[in-house]
Amino acid sequence: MDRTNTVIAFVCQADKRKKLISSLKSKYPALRVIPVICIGKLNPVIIFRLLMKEARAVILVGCEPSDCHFREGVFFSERRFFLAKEVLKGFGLNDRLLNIIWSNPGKDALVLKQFETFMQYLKETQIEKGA
Amino acid sequence: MINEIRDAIIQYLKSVMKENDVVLALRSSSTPGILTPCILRNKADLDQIEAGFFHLNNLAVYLSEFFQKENRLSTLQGYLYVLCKPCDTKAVTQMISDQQINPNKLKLVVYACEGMADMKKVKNEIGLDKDIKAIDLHLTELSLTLLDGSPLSIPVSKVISSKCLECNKEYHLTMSHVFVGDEKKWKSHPYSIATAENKVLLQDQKKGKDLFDQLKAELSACIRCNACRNVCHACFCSDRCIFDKPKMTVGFLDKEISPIDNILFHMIRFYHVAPNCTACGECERICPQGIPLSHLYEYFHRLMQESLDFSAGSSDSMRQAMLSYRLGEDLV
Amino acid sequence: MNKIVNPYQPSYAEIIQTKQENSSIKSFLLEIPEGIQKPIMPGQFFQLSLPGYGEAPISVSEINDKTLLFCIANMGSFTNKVHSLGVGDKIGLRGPYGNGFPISASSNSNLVLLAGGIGLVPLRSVVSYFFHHQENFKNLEILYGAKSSNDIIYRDDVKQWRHKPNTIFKLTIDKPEKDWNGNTGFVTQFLNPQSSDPSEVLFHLDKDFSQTKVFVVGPPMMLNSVYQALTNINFPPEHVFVSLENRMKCGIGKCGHCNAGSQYVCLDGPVFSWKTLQSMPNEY
Amino acid sequence: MKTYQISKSQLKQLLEPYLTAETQLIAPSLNPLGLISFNKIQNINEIALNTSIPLKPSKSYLFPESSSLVQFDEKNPHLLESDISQKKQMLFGLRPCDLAAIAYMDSFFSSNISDHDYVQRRNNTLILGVACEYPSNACFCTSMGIQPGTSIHADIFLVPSGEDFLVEELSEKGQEYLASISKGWKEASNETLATQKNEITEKTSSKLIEKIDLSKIRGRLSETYNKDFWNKYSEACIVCGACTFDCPTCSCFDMNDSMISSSKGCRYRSWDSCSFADFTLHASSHNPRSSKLHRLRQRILHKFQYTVEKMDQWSCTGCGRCIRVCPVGINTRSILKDAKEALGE
Repeated sequence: MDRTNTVIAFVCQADKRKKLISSLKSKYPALRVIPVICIGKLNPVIIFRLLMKEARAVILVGCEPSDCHFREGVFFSERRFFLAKEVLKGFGLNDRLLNIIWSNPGKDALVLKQFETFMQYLKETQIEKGA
Repeated sequence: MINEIRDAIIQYLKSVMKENDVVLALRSSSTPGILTPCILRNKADLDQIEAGFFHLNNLAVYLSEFFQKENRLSTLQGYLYVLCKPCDTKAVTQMISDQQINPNKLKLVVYACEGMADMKKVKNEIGLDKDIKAIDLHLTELSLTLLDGSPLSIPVSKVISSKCLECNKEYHLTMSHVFVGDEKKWKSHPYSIATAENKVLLQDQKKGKDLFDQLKAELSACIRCNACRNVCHACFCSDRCIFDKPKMTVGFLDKEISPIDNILFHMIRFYHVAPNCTACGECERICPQGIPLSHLYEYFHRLMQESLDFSAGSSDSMRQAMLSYRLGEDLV
Repeated sequence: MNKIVNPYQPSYAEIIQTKQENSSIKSFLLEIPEGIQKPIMPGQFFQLSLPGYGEAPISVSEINDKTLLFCIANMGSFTNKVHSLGVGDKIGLRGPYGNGFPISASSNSNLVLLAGGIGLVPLRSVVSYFFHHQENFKNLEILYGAKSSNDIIYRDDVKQWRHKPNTIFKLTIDKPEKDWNGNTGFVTQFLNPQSSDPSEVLFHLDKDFSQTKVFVVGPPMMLNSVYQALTNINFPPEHVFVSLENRMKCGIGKCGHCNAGSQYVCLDGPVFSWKTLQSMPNEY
Repeated sequence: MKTYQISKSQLKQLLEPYLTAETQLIAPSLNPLGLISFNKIQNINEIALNTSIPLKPSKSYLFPESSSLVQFDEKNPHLLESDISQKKQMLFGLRPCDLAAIAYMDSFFSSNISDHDYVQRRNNTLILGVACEYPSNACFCTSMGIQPGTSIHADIFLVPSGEDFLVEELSEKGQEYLASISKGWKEASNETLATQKNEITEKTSSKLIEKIDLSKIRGRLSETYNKDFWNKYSEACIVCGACTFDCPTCSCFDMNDSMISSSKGCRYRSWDSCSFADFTLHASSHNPRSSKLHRLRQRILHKFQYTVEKMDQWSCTGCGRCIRVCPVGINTRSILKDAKEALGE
């Protein structure tokens, strides 16, 4: 796997999102989709390691805060990912490389659009993460 | 040398210390300009206590040894007296709200602190080719004898720690404590030359790539000796830390000491301590490689205040920055 | 400038045969790659390794001229991965390291092996050496204490050991179990002469202790109770040998992890006489 | 062996051959963080000789913080820079305490089974020592039997006298190197060298805070194993690794694997410290040195007792870095004095 433009997407299990995002794999060969029970379960320490070493960008696709199947978990993870993005900013890294897409059952099209714009953004900006 | 505040502390402790009370304080070490934390168990040793301008250490980090891991109850029968500068009390309060210690068997001895020394500034004043044989404080002058016996005196204002220049001479404690010294007089003239709000941080001056390059250059000097982790009161997963690989089958961080892994080490550490860091400055003071960690903890300390209006160590309520939320914040 | 040999470079050995000994221990028969310095003595160990999973010091359980037997307990990320390997896979191997049991010093004397649980793994190399060089020794006494009945390893070898000439094999498990009619309790019960069955007493073979060598491998608590039992019958400490299980990384006395007192367990050990252990600080 | 007298400007001739692309010159200089440390020198006047010894020793140029020992899938070297630096390097400006430390590390790493990584780097290194005129308040080299003005453990030893330097050849390597560059250098007599050395030793030793006579307790420190003076220090210790990482004779390391893919990567070693909690942790989770006291005592006894038993030499050269770097002021000298007192000396 070419380390410099791999994109890793952690996708929450609900509402067949995994199939939705994996459908993009054909279009973006460097995309790796990893299903997780809830993106709140994800420890940002893994994200830091991925961004510093194995991956160019990390995308999290999960339920919208008010609509999370686990009701409360995503509120805490919202703060955790806020702090994770701030840590990236504090260290001079481009915090847009950690992209969080909130989705809910009705918005599949919007999710795909957001995904596309992000992948487009990645293509335009060359690698200045300094790693 | 007469040091009224120290004698007042010793006198107070002698009056209150009972049979199996324990005092956590500082005593002189044979290295000029630095004191060694000590645990005193009988009255006779109280005379060894030192305090004042060379009280650089934040003793809060030693507290967790006196409390059992499972239920945080004190392992002592008597009281634990802890010698604290007013700014150290924030660390103790934060440890209480982090549920590392519980205050019922704890008594803080806070005293009228007139600022602490910054030994790096003292070293710069005397030059890199000389060294200190003995150092002492005479009111507003530091009187030193150098290795070749020549005396030198430096005004305190030149070597006072920059943290003290922002000291608003306040502390708020709900737990049982005593203030040694004249509190009104102490509060009457705060230093606060550079107030905390209008402080310009590195992250304000530099952004993106050149901020990253500067931090990468600074952190590449890191030798990963874990001193900043072990001295930090907010870094309390003592025996199951993510960086001690055997405990975790998959280490998030290799033990490789390279610029990238050093950045990853400090990123993970600051992500963990940002919510409960009280900016006490211990990590920067003791770094053997002189890495200016204030470039990082100042940023996260201000971030917590501005974005989540949470200032670590200000109240021992159990509210935690990362364990509470407000609806409709949409931070991300 | 002569090319200095890289002591950390492993050579790769192929797995010929594997066998699941019990729930956590699996044995691997490896083909000895060339360049491995011979002879390999019982009690010595090798650093087994897999790229990406690190290394672990494993004592040899059986030494043949073409193959080596290793029994590995599933304790951490490395051993976990090893357990998933099968016949034909390759494992990194460097060694032999350590001094091994004092075989030459114990010629024509009795060998008493005290094994605590996984301690039987290194001692098995002594047993197989004994059977191949029976003429050099007098008698063999294997005292094996396992935690429970399904922890017992080398079940089929044990059957043969019971019927071999001048060999006594005793087995005990810590706590009594349902259909277990063998001995229960710790392995030290066989060491006191007043034990219930005088004919089975260990030293009826030879009261002269100078003709008897005791090899002990087991957890720290077992070592203390063995010392206690041997002192009660004032067995000379210089004839008791213990193999220590310190944390090791390099195996060649450089990385400092196995340092206890002035001894490096991987270089000056892992087998120490009880006499030297008494002079070392209790840090192993 | 010859001795030369060279001026400051001729110093350039001595060091210039190591300023080329394939070589590197390492000497004390001011680093961007404001500390004096051993850095790669671009031009000669960066070198700062008139300061006390750098807090971080030159150890990392012979025994790097991390270096790869075994490459998997040799075809492509791993992200760590080339594991054994084939670069010829010169370590300049080492004081007698650091030189003695390097001598100890040489004998340690090449004894029994020799360590290829260290030995090859060491063979590529030319060592230039300098007499010490600027001690720190932590130095106690004279207590360890080292004279600040002289040393036998370098390839070339410089003794400052006024504006000039007396250059003493100590090893064949040094002699060979000097033969190639010492055209037109003035020779100096051994007497001037000896007197200048003694003068510097006198002057510097008088500046040291104290000299402890350790001869009576050499090899007897293990009797202090159960004495209670250790508690006074271990209760303050925060078991960080600063004292061991900044010690020029600490050689403990950890070995781990770091992979790029399932087959490509390397097994590297990196510095480790006996004060870390998991240093002696067994697989069965039994830890023979679990308490802070165990670990502090091990660091001191290893240097002042166990290497005396094993290699009949201290493995401490009194450079004082462990004292200067300790965040809580634990002073090795006061530990030694307490040990002396506990042994009734």
